[in-house]
Amino acid sequence: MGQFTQFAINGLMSGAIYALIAVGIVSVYKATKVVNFAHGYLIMFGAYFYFTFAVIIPGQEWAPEWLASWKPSWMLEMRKGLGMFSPLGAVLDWMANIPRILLGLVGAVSCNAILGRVVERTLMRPLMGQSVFAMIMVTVGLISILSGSASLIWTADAAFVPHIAPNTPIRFELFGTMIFLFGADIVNMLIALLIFGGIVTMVKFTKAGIAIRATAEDQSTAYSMGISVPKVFSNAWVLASTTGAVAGAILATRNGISPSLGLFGFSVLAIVLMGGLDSYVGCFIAAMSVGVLEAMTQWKMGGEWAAIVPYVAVLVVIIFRPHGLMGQKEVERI
Amino acid sequence: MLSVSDLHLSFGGIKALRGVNFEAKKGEITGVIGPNGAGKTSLFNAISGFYTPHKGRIHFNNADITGISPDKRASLGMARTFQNIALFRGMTVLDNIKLGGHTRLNTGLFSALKYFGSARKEELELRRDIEERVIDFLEIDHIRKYPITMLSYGLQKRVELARALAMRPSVLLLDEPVAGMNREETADMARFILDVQEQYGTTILLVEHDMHMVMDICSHIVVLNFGQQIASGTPTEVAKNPAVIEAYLGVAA
Amino acid sequence: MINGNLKADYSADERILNNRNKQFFVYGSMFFLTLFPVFADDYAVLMACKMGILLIAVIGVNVLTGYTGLISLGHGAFIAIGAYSTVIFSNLFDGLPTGILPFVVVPLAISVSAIIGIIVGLPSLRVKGLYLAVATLAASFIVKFLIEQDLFSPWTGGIVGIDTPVPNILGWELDTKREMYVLITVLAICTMLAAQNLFRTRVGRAFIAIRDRDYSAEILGISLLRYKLMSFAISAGYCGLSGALGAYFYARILPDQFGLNLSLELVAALIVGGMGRTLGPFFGVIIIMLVPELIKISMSSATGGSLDWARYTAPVQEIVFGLLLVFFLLKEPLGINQITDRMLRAINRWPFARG
Amino acid sequence: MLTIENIEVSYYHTVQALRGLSLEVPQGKIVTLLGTNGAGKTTTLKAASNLLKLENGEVGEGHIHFDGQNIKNIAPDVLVKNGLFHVREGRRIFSEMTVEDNLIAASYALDGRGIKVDFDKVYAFFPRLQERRKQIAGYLSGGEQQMLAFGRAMIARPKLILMDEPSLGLAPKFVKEIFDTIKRLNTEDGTSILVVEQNAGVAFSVADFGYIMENGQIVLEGDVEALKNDKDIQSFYLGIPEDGSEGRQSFRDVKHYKRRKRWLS
Amino acid sequence: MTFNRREFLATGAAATAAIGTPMILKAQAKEYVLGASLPLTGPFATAGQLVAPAFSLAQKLFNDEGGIAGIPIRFVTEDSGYVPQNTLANYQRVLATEGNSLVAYFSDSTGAMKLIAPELKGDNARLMGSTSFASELADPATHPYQYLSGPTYQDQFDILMQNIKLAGGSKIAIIYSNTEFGRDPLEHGRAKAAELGLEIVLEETTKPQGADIPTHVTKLAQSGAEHCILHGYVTGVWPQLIGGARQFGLPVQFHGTFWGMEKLIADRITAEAGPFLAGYQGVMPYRYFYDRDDAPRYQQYAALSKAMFAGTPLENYMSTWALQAMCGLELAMKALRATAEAGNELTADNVAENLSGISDWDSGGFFGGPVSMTNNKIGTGRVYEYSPETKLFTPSSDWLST
Repeated sequence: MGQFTQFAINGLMSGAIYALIAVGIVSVYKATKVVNFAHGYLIMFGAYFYFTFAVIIPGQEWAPEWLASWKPSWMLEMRKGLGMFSPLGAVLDWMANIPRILLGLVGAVSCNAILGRVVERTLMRPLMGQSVFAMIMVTVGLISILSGSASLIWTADAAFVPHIAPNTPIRFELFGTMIFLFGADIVNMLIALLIFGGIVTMVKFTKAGIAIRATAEDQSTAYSMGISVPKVFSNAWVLASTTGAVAGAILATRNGISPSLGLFGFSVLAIVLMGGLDSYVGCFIAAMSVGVLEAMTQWKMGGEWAAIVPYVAVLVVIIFRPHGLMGQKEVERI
Repeated sequence: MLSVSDLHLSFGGIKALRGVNFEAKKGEITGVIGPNGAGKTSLFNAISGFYTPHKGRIHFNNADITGISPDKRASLGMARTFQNIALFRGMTVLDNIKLGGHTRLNTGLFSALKYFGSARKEELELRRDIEERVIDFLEIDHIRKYPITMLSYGLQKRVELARALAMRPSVLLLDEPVAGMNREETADMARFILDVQEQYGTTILLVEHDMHMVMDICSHIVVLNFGQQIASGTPTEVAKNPAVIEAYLGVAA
Repeated sequence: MINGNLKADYSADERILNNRNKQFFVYGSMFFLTLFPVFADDYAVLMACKMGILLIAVIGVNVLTGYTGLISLGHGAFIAIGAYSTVIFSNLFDGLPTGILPFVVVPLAISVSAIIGIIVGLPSLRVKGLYLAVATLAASFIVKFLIEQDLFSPWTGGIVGIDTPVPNILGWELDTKREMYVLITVLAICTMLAAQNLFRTRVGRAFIAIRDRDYSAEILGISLLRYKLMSFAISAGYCGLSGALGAYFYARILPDQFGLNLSLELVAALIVGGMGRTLGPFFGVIIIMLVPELIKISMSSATGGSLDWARYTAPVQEIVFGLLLVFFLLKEPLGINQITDRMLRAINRWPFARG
Repeated sequence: MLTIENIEVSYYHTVQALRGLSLEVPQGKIVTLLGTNGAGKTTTLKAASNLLKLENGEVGEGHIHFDGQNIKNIAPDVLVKNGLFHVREGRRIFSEMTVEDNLIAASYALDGRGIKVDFDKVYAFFPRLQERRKQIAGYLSGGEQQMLAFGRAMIARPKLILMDEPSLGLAPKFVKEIFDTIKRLNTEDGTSILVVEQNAGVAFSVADFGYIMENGQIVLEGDVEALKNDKDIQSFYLGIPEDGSEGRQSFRDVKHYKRRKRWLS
Repeated sequence: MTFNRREFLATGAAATAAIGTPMILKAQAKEYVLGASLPLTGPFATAGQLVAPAFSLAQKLFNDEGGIAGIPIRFVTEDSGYVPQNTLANYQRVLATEGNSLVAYFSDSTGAMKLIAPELKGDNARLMGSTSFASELADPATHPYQYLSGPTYQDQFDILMQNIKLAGGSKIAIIYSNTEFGRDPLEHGRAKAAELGLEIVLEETTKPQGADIPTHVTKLAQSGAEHCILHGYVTGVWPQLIGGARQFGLPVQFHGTFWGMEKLIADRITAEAGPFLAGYQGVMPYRYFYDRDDAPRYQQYAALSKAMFAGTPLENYMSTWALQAMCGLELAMKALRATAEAGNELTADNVAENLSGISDWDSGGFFGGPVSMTNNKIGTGRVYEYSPETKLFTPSSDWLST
């Protein structure tokens, strides 16, 4: 039981990050009807931008010293005598990193926003009105472009990035088993859930949300209502790429940074389809259940089996519910 | 020939059909009229098998076909056209019409891959049949190699009729064959429909908004409103029916 | 000059090569392919073999995606199934005379691929477009995963791969690339012709009908169940054949060869070449295989083979691959086939009109 | 108000839909555009509201001026803000949103114009909509959906409304009601209206001026009164027999030779 | 098609005749070519890019020494992206373009070695070294042309486990990447552990990149292992795993194998995340480059590096990975030169025979003493331990042979 709880919590934590990634795919789909196969690669760019602003730039000679490591005297005082991995020590070590973490996040979010806008302008806008197939394949082409560019820009150097939150270990006993949790993971989960909730509220209850929903339902009619559809499109892409940047930063701290981060996009795509492409709630449920299922598989069957959990799950769901758990059924006009 | 009894159909909470009963008599033209949303197209879709009614039965040639799939109904001799033209835009007129012959051919996968032999013979036979029996009949020989997109609306409607005829149907369902045509085009289409009935003795079921045409060429009319059958009878009977006037025609007609 | 296309009977009108240009092009290409191994060097033969193997698979994907309109992003898995079946059956029927083994093994490999194709195709009855794309993607991940599992490694070799047999056709052992070239080219031409034949009959027409408007196909008596699955079976079978040839061509196969990249390459070649066109796969495969090679050669000669620059080659190739795909989708959605058609038409009409 | 001069429109660079079409909508008038399906009526409206690009169509030659301004490079949403509102064929309400949200969506047309959005006016015009304010629009009846479509147009305070087949699919007896509303919009707010119709009879009952189009071209134009008396119009659009006899000719009596003559041309 | 049968047969015969014509004309080579594939991109690009300069260095060094019997050598080095089929394609390309001038090849992964192995037949065979220490390759019967420039991964596991046993450990965990390279010594490791009486309490497989660190660490924590062997990684995953474990204060002793023992990576981690690698141990076949007091060959390399890479970080340090490549090339050159000096053609068979005959070779620094090729490998190594203070790996065992 204790073990179960441990892995359930682990699953929920990764589920929340899946949800954060999924929100980008769903938002872009809702607004533009494009399913972004390359979303994972936007996230990878977010991760690399975070790395650039949180590690590379503070490490430059011209960068002020406090940027790389902010250590006022009172902090050094407190740090003295604490073990390397003591809880307070971890918090203090994190605080020293705050300037570069902030720079990293701001840099990642703004660069990714620009990237999202550029992608939307150059590749997606000409696609308005094209077939589903063309849309899918353009994003598939985008995968190659993004992943190639990433390896051109960031040489494949081993990279380590600072955690967004203090990574204090949390240990407690439950049902006779020791439960281990990372502080940073819990904060990451909260960040992911807050962003997710914020976006859903925005779409449900604001006038901007009405524009998105109207565009989702009928692009050209939305246009003829005076809603600037291109603006909605580009906002959706910016929304996706900025949430992707946060997700990328989190993934970079959690799993290490590498071009293979892009592959996350595919499992999340499976999750999104499982939940129903246009349903935030469905995707949330799917993300959380896949997260938990994956953790359980990891526990019982080992790492490599966990990798195919989202794919098996989506196939099972699609066979019984062709439009996902909560997806809108497309009404066919005959 | 084709009969529908106590047909009920609903989507979610919306009831599209509520107890429709009628029979299309062999060799005659039966019309279905009613305002949009009355369930005419839903009725057609139920007859051709896209929707499964949740109550009621459909009989065709004395066999119950309620549960079988659209393609099986086609091989039993049922053909139809669509309100929004449903031709295959990636093919020429000829290929579109050839598709009408699908159920009559037997070529399987492996002989198709080889092509020589039986498959080739069968294809050439089909081509001859279509040229002589359909293309000539509907006077579309000059456009047989055109892609569909190059044809005018009226011609597209005619090609769709040609495709249905290539199936050699015993019953033909026409969904708004003259919608959006001017009076002259309508007259032409009406003529073709009458010719088909005369020459092949095909049973025809027709949904149409053009009251004049329906009144003129149908021998029996069914009126639907909100999924309910509010009247049925000969054109004159229906035109006088107060319920029909109230719900559909209004005083102006 | 405008060439008259006078036909005396229906059979002449129904031929594939129904005009001079087409005849010239096809016979010319075949002549070239026959002479190719005589003057080409080892490396060119090697590339030609690889192209032939990929071509067969792309023709298969064309049947499914180009003609039937069902999107698959997972056909690499069927190539894997074909390749692994070839190895597994060859090992299984060890006792048979080697000269006839391929005649047993390859049809079996194709059948296994086709059957699994039908299973993977089952969701296509309920889901379309995007959902199908992801379903096939998921299926291909799962197939690759299963091949890698320790559980099946006695047959598949697991993640470390497995050695493949040398094909022996009635005593002719094809142990050089040039000999394989002959086999691959002959099979590639046959499969292309077979695919073209398909579209002269009701089967192929039914596929196109399903692509253009599935409900309207249904009322014409085309069973969606039967034909969608048939399309999946054909395309998977083609990929199975391609995999079998791949297994014979390479001395060893690894699961990694059949990953996502392969599946995407298949679709990309199709898009670049021209979807739903007979020669589309042919043009597409040439571009998809040659362009990276040209980039590599030109980059390495431009930088004098410097190692410092070598690491930029792969990313550039990747970016160009993506750009090609995007370019064709946005600017020339009907692929190179469309460009060649335009050129042919222009030649045909010259000097009267352009376009 | 709206001038269309000699425009050519093609889809996917190949299919030509309009060939040199010109028409004009004067300030404060109702103009009707009649024609059969596939003649290019809807394409004309989409060209005027710049929605063609969304469907791979483009205006090749010719100009369209709205309020004295060439609309070529004006985005559709800006056109709406400038006062040109397009009520699409088949109503095209947002069926998953509530009635109120539908109206709010239309209020985007007022952004940056300094006009306060006035829902009450719509509700006063169509009291039925007020009753159903919180309902999902998809569950409204056909007539109510048409009201909502008009309501959205009113919210946007347009100078010109393009109306695409408002009578489509409504029972004959509702058609009259709808056209009364159109007339009311025109007289009460002074809005110019271009209404595309197949049903010539009702269109003529409210319009000042009419155009007849076939195959992407205008074949006839003039005052409604003049059109009503045109022999061809009477025969093709109003169903009055050519010989001028009382009653209508039955379709059963149409002769073969006539049909052949037409299709051979 | 309008071919008739007779024409068809005639064409076929002509084509077959053309194909059968022997096209390879043996000419005296003006230079010898050594080909190589390196992962300059992809997951192990860091390693590939650190190894690449070694090839320029080797070309200079060996040509300065007179090439192979007076004939100069040239390297053709290409990127593989750590994709075995790319390495195979590179090999086939260089084979097709260079023909008989190609005398040896250096490949870049276990997967590639195994993929190419069956291709090495007849005229297509060349001597082939690699970055891999895969156990299956150390078998002249099945892989006559491929060799290892050190101990197999199995040997490395043996050495580690013996060392763990000596340190009194009993419960071990093995965490490995889900790659061919990661899985290589697994089965052997299980047998060895059983033999030594060590209990394997956790076998965990991870992605080679971007692994789900918290979950893996949790499992490690709950397994109660005292020692943990990390295998199948190069630059990523293993440092994060150790970091995660340290944060929980797990008292686990971590052990690495050759590819996880690079000083540059350990130094970078220390600079980035603190001194948590303290006490990290692992098995290493060669001396570290800074330990060159009694290693004359290393001193030659150092002098050359200083000249060739002045101003770059490579000026004063050669990574262990580059050393592995150098060792492989030294072995290949030794065999090639011996063959040429004996007046034999440089066919794969001749060279391989000379290679397997290498015994009591004084490598001039790589190994503790003279070594011999047995089963196409050199089964020796020792355990080193990292210290974040000195930033050096220092020996914690003697040279061990298997």
